Amino acid sequence: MTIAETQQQIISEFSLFDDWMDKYNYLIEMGREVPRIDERYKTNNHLISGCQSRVWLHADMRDGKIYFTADSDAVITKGIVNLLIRVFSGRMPDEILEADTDFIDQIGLKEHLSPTRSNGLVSMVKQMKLYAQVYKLKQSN
Amino acid sequence: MTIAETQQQIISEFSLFDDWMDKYNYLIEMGREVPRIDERYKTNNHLISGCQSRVWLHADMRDGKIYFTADSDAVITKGIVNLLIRVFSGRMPDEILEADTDFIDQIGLKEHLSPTRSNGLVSMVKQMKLYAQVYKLKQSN
Amino acid sequence: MKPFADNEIAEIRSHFPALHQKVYGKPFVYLDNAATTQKPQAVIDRLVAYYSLENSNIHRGVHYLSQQATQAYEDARQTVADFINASAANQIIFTKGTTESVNLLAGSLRQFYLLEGDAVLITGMEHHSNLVPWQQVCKQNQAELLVAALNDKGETDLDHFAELLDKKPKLAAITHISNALGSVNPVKEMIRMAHEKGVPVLVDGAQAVAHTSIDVQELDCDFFVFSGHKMFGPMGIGVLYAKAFWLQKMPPWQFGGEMVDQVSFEETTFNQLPFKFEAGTPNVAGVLGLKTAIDFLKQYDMEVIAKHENQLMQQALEKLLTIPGMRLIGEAENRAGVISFVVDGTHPSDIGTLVDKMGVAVRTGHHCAQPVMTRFDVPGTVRASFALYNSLADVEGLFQAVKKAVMMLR
Amino acid sequence: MKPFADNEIAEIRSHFPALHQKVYGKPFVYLDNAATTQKPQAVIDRLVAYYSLENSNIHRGVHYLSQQATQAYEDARQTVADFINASAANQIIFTKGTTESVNLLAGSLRQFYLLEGDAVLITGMEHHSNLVPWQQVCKQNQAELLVAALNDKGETDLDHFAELLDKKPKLAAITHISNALGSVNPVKEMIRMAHEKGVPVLVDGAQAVAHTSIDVQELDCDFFVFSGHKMFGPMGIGVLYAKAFWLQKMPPWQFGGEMVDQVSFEETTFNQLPFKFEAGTPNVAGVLGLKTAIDFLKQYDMEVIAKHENQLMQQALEKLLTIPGMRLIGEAENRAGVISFVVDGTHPSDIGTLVDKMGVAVRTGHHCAQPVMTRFDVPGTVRASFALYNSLADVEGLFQAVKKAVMMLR
Ligand SMILES: Cc1ncc(COP(=O)(O)O)c(C=O)c1O
Ligand SMILES: Cc1ncc(COP(=O)(O)O)c(C=O)c1O
Repeated sequence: MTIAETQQQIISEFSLFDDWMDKYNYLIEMGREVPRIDERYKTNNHLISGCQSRVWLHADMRDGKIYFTADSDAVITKGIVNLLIRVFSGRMPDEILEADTDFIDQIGLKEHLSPTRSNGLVSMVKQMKLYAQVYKLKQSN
Repeated sequence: MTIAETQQQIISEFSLFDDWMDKYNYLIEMGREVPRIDERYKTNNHLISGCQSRVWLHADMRDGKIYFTADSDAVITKGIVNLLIRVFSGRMPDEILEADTDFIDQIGLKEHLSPTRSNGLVSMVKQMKLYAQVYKLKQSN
Repeated sequence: MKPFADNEIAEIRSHFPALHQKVYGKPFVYLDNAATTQKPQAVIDRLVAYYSLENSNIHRGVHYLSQQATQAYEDARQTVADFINASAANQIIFTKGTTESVNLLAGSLRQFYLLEGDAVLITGMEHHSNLVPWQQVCKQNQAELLVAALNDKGETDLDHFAELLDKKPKLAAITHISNALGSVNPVKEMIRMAHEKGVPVLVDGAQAVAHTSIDVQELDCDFFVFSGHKMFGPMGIGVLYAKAFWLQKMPPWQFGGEMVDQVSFEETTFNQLPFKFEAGTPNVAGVLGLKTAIDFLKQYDMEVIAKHENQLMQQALEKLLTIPGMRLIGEAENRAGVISFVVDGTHPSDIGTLVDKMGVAVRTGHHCAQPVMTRFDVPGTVRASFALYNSLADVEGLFQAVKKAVMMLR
Repeated sequence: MKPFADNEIAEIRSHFPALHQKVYGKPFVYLDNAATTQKPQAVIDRLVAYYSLENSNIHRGVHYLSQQATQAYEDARQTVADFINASAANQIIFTKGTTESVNLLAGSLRQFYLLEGDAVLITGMEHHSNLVPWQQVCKQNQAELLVAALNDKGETDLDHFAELLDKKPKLAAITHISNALGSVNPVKEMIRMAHEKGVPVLVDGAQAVAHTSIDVQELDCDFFVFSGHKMFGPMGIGVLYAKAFWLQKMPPWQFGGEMVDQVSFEETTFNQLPFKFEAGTPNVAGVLGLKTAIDFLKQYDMEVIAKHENQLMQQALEKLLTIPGMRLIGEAENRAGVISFVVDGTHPSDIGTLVDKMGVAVRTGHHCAQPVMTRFDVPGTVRASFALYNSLADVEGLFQAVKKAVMMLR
């Protein structure tokens, strides 16, 4: 599945819910899911600052693709973290660089990705793009 | 005439004017009148600060009475200065200490004696009272 | 003294347009009053009247609007002085808020009073705004920051406070009411203790002014600071009160505008009090709005307000404590305005997010008091904070929302 | 480009409720715009809407109102950035006004940049707010204040300015437009001259923003400051723009609230830009009002506004100069917004008092620029200052009132 297809899939999953409770219950469920980040990466080095809740992000390159793992101490944040990982992990750098996060908006969670919300998610997306940039440079060397 | 009588006289003089122009013309006229202050007292020592216009005040004690002379560089301010001198000069310290300046209010010039107007007149009245206080103390010694 | 009756609360609420809206289609429950309070219609109307017909720059203007605005501005200063029972209006300095008031004080004292080898004493429950300015002054001037510890209830340890006073700090800066814990410091007693050792005291009244009546002369504090926006006034306006002795000694901190007397390129002499400390065009509208807020507040008895709020807090506590895993952060004997809590197995920000969806506005996070969070070893708390217009329905709304959120999260 | 037609002026005036009142029963002629401008209805309405339904503390709040207010606040920052063509919104720091902006800059630069033996260069026409802060920093840090002289027309002597630049000041702080003389400094040229010598430049734009369009990138100024209340916005809000390079280097000046990242009693790390410089609860209402003022202003073409105002000034000058003894203070080739004058044999304050009685609001005094008064050897001036809503009728009202006042006084 391409990034766009995965995003579309998420959108249709969320379209099943007609009230906020079901949506958040689903989000919370996803927040409880693996893949968690390897505990040894839950250090300040991998911490993305965001003062309400904390997000840790780790990236690995295998066969030209970038694999992300992440965690958060807040479960709703983590639900969104996992959505982002589902979309962006296992992709090639260029795919990641070209993708946007409009699907978050379309499933009605826009406020969580607002630069004014200090939950670290905006920084996480930035960080994922940065990783993609760096790995891309590495490849071309 | 007592202070009260002089004030009453000023009030009736002003009651003749039914528009502001006549009143201010009269004030300006008075602003041109002597008694001016002796030039040698127009120094920073006798200056009452007030940043829009400046007021100089000098006091003398003779036969138990205080005589004020004053000047201002603005003619309207000086008109009011002269009214104040007419009321307060040649009085005994106690008379000055007891008197108020409500007549300024009654002739419709209250704003000029507002603490928020930086023309030095409020400070001038304070200074006149201070002189009265000081001379009174001197007498009782 | 009885708390407000239901119809009285309804009357009070009718003055606050913001309370009558729906959020996500649900009745709006506003319990973020420690962050900022809503504004009564009278305050809004005052701003409208000012900007529609009275707007002018003040002082030194001879024209009509300028005179009127100057008069209104200085009248408001008197109202503020009366409100905290300052002995003279020129002891009231208008700032943009508590934070600026503290920074003004720190910025002035560092020039002549807080010097190398000196110390400043604070408590462990200070808001960053009454902590970081002192910490930074101490750092810049090689002075020491002393911190009176909190006990497990979130009260200042008075023995420790006394011990630190023996180190002869040059200033004690203490909050009246903690915005993170709700603890009420025994400020009068603490001021007495400090004065016995010759230590002047700044009281941070940001959380106090809407909940308790203030008498700076009775407290005998040397400095008192607060914000208009936390007591039903507009944003962008605050107050620094100081004893005359201090204001006379203190050099100005900001420069420009009407705070000068004579200016040449070589030298500047400064204006008299209070203008010496008010640089630049003042926020006239803010000051007039603050006066209106005080006039509004004065219609009610502060003791009744306090009773009412305490009753609500009591009711909220009783209900919330029925939720399994509920843990209060801050259990001072004497508290006001604020309930702070965490629920085991949940993150405060998750609770905040979910109760918001149910129309309940609480604050989550460290409440600008990170050392308090460190002290109680929590990543943050959920904080519900009360004002005179809150009702039992708000308490019920809070309880139901938190209960549901916790259910969803566990 | 033609100036506004009469019907356009009528349309513009219809937005400003304050202009439609009577003062002493006479039509109100407001010519004190350099002190503060009147507010369009849209700005007043914005404040009402905010305080009625949107009021909240911002940043870090997860509840609905707080999110909305935060968003609106940050949108306004972008609007301001666009207004002066800053390359990024985080180069816009909100302050309470020009004076605080300059003090922030001075308070930050004095910590690491303006040190013993350094110099700061200003011009002879600076407002106290862009003079006294630098004078005091120089005094505190044993640096030197250099002053570029004014010629008899009230223009900066550019040769002298160049000479002083050779002394390698660490900063040049120059006003764009003089509030006392109306002189427009050739800021772009002066910035170029300064940069050639490696001297960064602060432009005081307080009098510029309502009269001319600003492009900080084209000017290439390092710092730019202005006040909301002088450009149809609310009081208590202002802006400091700086190049990113400087903002990154500059330490914060006020402490507390959201300007921190991590706080312990031992140490504090600071938040990212622009928050590092915004201590305490921001004046959200003020910021939103400023945005609305900018949106209002953007409906018009700045060049048309300038043409209109210049035409009015020209007409006023022609009329006023027919009054015997009329003496202009400030006759720069390039001027904007302001006419300053004295009339031989009269005192400015007397003229101000009398024209006020005729419903005409002008300012008299030293206009917070005492050195300018000293330079031209006058106790003060009468100043008429213009805004886009002034009309030919205002000019006529001014002329008739001054003529009558002078008649009465002589
Ligand atoms: C040129 C100039 N600079 C600075 C200021 C100070 O602005 P504010 O009083 O809004 O801080 C003014 C306004 O009086 C001004 O005209
Ligand atoms: C106890 C306390 N002190 C200081 C402040 C700072 O007030 P402001 O943000 O209005 O400057 C606050 C408000 O957050 C507070 O609660």
